Amino acid sequence: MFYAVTIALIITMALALMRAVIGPSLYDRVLAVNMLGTKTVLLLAVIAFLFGRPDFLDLALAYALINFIGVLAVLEFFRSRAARNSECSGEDT
Amino acid sequence: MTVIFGVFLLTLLVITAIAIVQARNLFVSVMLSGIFSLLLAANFFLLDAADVALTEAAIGAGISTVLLLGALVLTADSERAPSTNRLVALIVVVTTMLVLIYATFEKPRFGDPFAPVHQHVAPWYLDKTREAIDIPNVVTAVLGSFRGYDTLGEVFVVFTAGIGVLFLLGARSGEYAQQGPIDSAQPGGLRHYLIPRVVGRLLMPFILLFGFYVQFHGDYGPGGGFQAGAIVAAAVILYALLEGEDRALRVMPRGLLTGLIAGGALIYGAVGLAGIFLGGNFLDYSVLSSDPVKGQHLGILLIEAGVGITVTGVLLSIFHAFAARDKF
Amino acid sequence: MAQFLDISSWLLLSLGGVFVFIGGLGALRMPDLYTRMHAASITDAMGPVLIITGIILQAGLSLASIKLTAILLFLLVTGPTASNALASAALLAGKRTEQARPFEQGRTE
Amino acid sequence: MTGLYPHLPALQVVVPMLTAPLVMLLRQRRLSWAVASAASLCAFAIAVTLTLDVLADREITYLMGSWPAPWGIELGVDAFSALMLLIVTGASSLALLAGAQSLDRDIEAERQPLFFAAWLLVLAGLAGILVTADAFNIFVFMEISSLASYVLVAGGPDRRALPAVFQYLIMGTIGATFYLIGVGLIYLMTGTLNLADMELRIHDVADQRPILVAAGFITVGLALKAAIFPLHIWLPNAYTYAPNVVTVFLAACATKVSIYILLRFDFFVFQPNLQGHDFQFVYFLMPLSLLAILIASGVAMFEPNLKRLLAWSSVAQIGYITLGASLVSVTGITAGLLHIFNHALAKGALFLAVACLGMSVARMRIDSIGGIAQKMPWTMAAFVLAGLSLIGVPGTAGFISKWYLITATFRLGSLGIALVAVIVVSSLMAVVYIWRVVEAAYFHAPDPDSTAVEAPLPLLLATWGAVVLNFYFGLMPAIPIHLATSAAQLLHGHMR
Amino acid sequence: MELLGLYYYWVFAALLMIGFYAVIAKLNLIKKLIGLSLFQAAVFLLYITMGKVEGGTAPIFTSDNADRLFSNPLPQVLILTAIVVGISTTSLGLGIVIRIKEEYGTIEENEIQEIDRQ
Repeated sequence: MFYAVTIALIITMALALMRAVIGPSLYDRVLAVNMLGTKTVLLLAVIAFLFGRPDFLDLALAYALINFIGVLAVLEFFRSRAARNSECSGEDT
Repeated sequence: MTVIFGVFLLTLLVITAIAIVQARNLFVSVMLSGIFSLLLAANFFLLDAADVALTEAAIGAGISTVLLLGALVLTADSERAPSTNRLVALIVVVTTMLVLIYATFEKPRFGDPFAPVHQHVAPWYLDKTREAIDIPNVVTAVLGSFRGYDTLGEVFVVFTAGIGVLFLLGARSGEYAQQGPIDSAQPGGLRHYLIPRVVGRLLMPFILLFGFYVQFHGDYGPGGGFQAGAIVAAAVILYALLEGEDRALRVMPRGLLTGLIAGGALIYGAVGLAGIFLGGNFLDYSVLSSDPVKGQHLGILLIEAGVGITVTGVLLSIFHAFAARDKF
Repeated sequence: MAQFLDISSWLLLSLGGVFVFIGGLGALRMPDLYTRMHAASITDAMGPVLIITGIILQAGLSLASIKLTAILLFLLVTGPTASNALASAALLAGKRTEQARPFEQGRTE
Repeated sequence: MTGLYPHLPALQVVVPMLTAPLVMLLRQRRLSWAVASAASLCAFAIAVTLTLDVLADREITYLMGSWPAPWGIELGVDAFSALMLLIVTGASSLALLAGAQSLDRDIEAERQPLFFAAWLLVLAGLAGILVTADAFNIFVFMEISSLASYVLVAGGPDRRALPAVFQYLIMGTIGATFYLIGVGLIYLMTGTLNLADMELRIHDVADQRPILVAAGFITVGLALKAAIFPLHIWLPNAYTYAPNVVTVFLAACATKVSIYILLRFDFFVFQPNLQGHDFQFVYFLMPLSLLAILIASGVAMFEPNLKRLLAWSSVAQIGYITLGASLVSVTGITAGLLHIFNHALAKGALFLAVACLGMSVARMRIDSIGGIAQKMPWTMAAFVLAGLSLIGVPGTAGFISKWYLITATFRLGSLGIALVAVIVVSSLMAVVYIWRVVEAAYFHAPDPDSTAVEAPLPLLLATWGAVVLNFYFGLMPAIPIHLATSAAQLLHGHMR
Repeated sequence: MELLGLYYYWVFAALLMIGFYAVIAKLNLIKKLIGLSLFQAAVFLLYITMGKVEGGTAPIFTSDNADRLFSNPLPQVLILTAIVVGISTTSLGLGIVIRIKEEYGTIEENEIQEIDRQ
């Protein structure tokens, strides 16, 4: 059953990656990155059990943390960029 | 079954890499390279490298993304010119690739326990760690003690990067500096986003706690100075993102950060020199205590602390150095 | 009892897998940013809850379950926060849903 | 002192390395300069002690952390590394002692402590490469020295230093990563990282294809770092725009240390074990060396910028060094190693003279130093004498290594004659490009509103010290020849 | 299993080349740095791949795995070092790029050369 969940997670990661690659807007990509990060956390948690090494759950926690900070950093990026050039085009060309 | 996971993740990795290079928008490249690091780390995890996975996630996906974004704010959003000399590049690249593939056919089988890599030096580490150092995490034992000199070098690589960025961006000369005074009135940070601020404040102590856990639990599980340093730095960066640079600098002023950079490196060096003065060789921890195994424990604890301190100091200094440039 | 735990854990895990997959599909297929965000938040909220609870049932009472609980709480707090921040950032930057602006569909932003 | 004596190989690296954080914390620029100079001199003293030990045929090895060799990291000093240690620490000390005023012109006071810390790290990194006997450890210290030297070069006053240093960084990192791939492949096949252990174990590897590819990657990677033609494109810009004193230091030793690793790997690890590797080595290296000598000298003849002219000359001189090594004979290798030493002396003296000029002349164009010899007679005299050594006039250090090189090439028969012809032609080219500078400085009309004055005393003293050394080692070359010969025998002795 | 082993090596080769291509062909300096970090990441994968032992587990002892096969700790240690070296190089490179932008107003290599030529 762990296998089934893992496969579902990996496929979802692939879908999220597709979203991140095709965009179209920057926000879509941030969304995809966030989603992919969450899925990776779950994947790690499941695999830690699959391998019988529950002591590796620390990793999953670290990933969750990094993911959160990453998203906030991106938002701060939007803000300071908007502050720098007053017209902010949030779109990909 | 894990084989299939591995193949799948590797394929995703290659797709991401191609997308990173293809994207003309630099911001997209940076986001995708964050994904790349996460996927790479997941691969490392599948390959039994828990410590490396943690490091890659904390440093590659976390810190590296933040620094790249910080640099993007200051430079440009997207590539302007198309790539040139594509043909030359392709020829060089394809040649190298063919050479590499030529080499792969005779490599030992993947995962072969009888490959020379696993026969010669590595078993000794596994045995000796139990016997002479007696900590569960062999990676930490090798990193801290058997190859402690490499790690000392590594700390100094980080240290060099730190002073390098401080040196480069500490420059106020040239025409650029005259363009405008520092605008300290601008609040900065994600002040308008109420919810992230509240949640971030709530989480901050836990993140710091987790950082210290990774630092001191490194002997027993995945973790150690580098990872902990990166996580603690990430926590402070989170604070800076939410509350603005100035507040973060008030909590950890530049002088303190400089002290951390130098202090951590000096702690590591001092432990090494203590080995000499107590009658052993450089970086010999066994002489630090009457019981050699205790001495090793103490030595690894101290040098990991040194590593963590320097890494925190350097990463934060670089972050602030980038952010301070923004105010010009 | 053990069997009951097993069955319910499997149930939770498979349900989690299904939710995650549906959310992923939605994030890919939905027409505009906000609907995609809606789909993604299914995976961000329901996925962790179901999957991690499923694992906890497997792990029983141990240090691992405590860590898992920590991860779950962390994800539950940060996931929606990130979504919220993202949505408000997008809104502030002037992005609207497709339906709200039927006449401007062709305009590139 | 006797207590520390067995720890000298470690201290050689640790002293400058641990002084760096201290220097960084010092706020006062003169103080940080003094501490950095003291540390550098201390490293030089250690290098001299180690060299004396090597000359007395004592074997010097050191176990880091007391762990036995293939598992822990081993340090070792032999004739080859002793020779290189002398060059590196000597060049660093000389340049630091001489350079305080020159650096004041290029770098603001509050950034100087950071600069000196980076300087010490370059020194520590290079010394670390030279004393270690572990392939991965070489990578770590290579990165320390490279990162720190990027910092030093970026301290240049001209903004063009920045793109130059960026290119240097990209190419240096590619080189280091190639090296890492090569080491990884060897590790994959042998399971060890210790160089001596590798030498033994590669022999037993049944299939040599990965080793061959590894040899290729290591050679190309290090050739990038050593600026071996045609991978030299980062070097002229980096040397031109770096602060003058930094150029003295880097030109004297940075690329040579990469050549050191290259030779050590090729002769210790690959030559004994790879069939026909000596032929591959020769066919790879010799044409490149010849091209380097001819093309780089040719470019130098037409280069308007003085520093860039000397940088191109460095590319050519690296060609001599690799040419000597590519002969794969004891005399040839001796010639190459001697030339490392002598070129460091000559180029160090020349760049010191340039640093003297830099005190009065902002732009180092040859047409802007017209008649400067009237204003700065001592500087230009030193430049001329050091130039003679670069050309290889008898009585100077440069002559000795060229003589050895010619002796070695003559043994190759008709090919040897051609090689000698190349050496002679390129020496004539060296005459031309040195003459261009001399002509401008002595025979052009001086700029009437030039405010040039003679360089400050420490700088001038150091320059003349280097010049005197050029003549000393040209007339009494026993020590470098002894070291180079025993190093060459060591390298050659590893061949089967 | 045979093919998978080769697949790992080929992915290493592919990543290396993608990164290398970006470093050579791209003119944008930040893009070059990103390419450089891909290039280094490929090498990390090479090392970690060679450290894996089939049926092994991570080299961290717990109370109940004393009799298990462990993967090789040494490549992991080396790569820990290499990752840190990588981020150091990247951040120093970014520092240089920021200074270049300040001095030249652009981070495109060809434009910088254009400005220098004047």
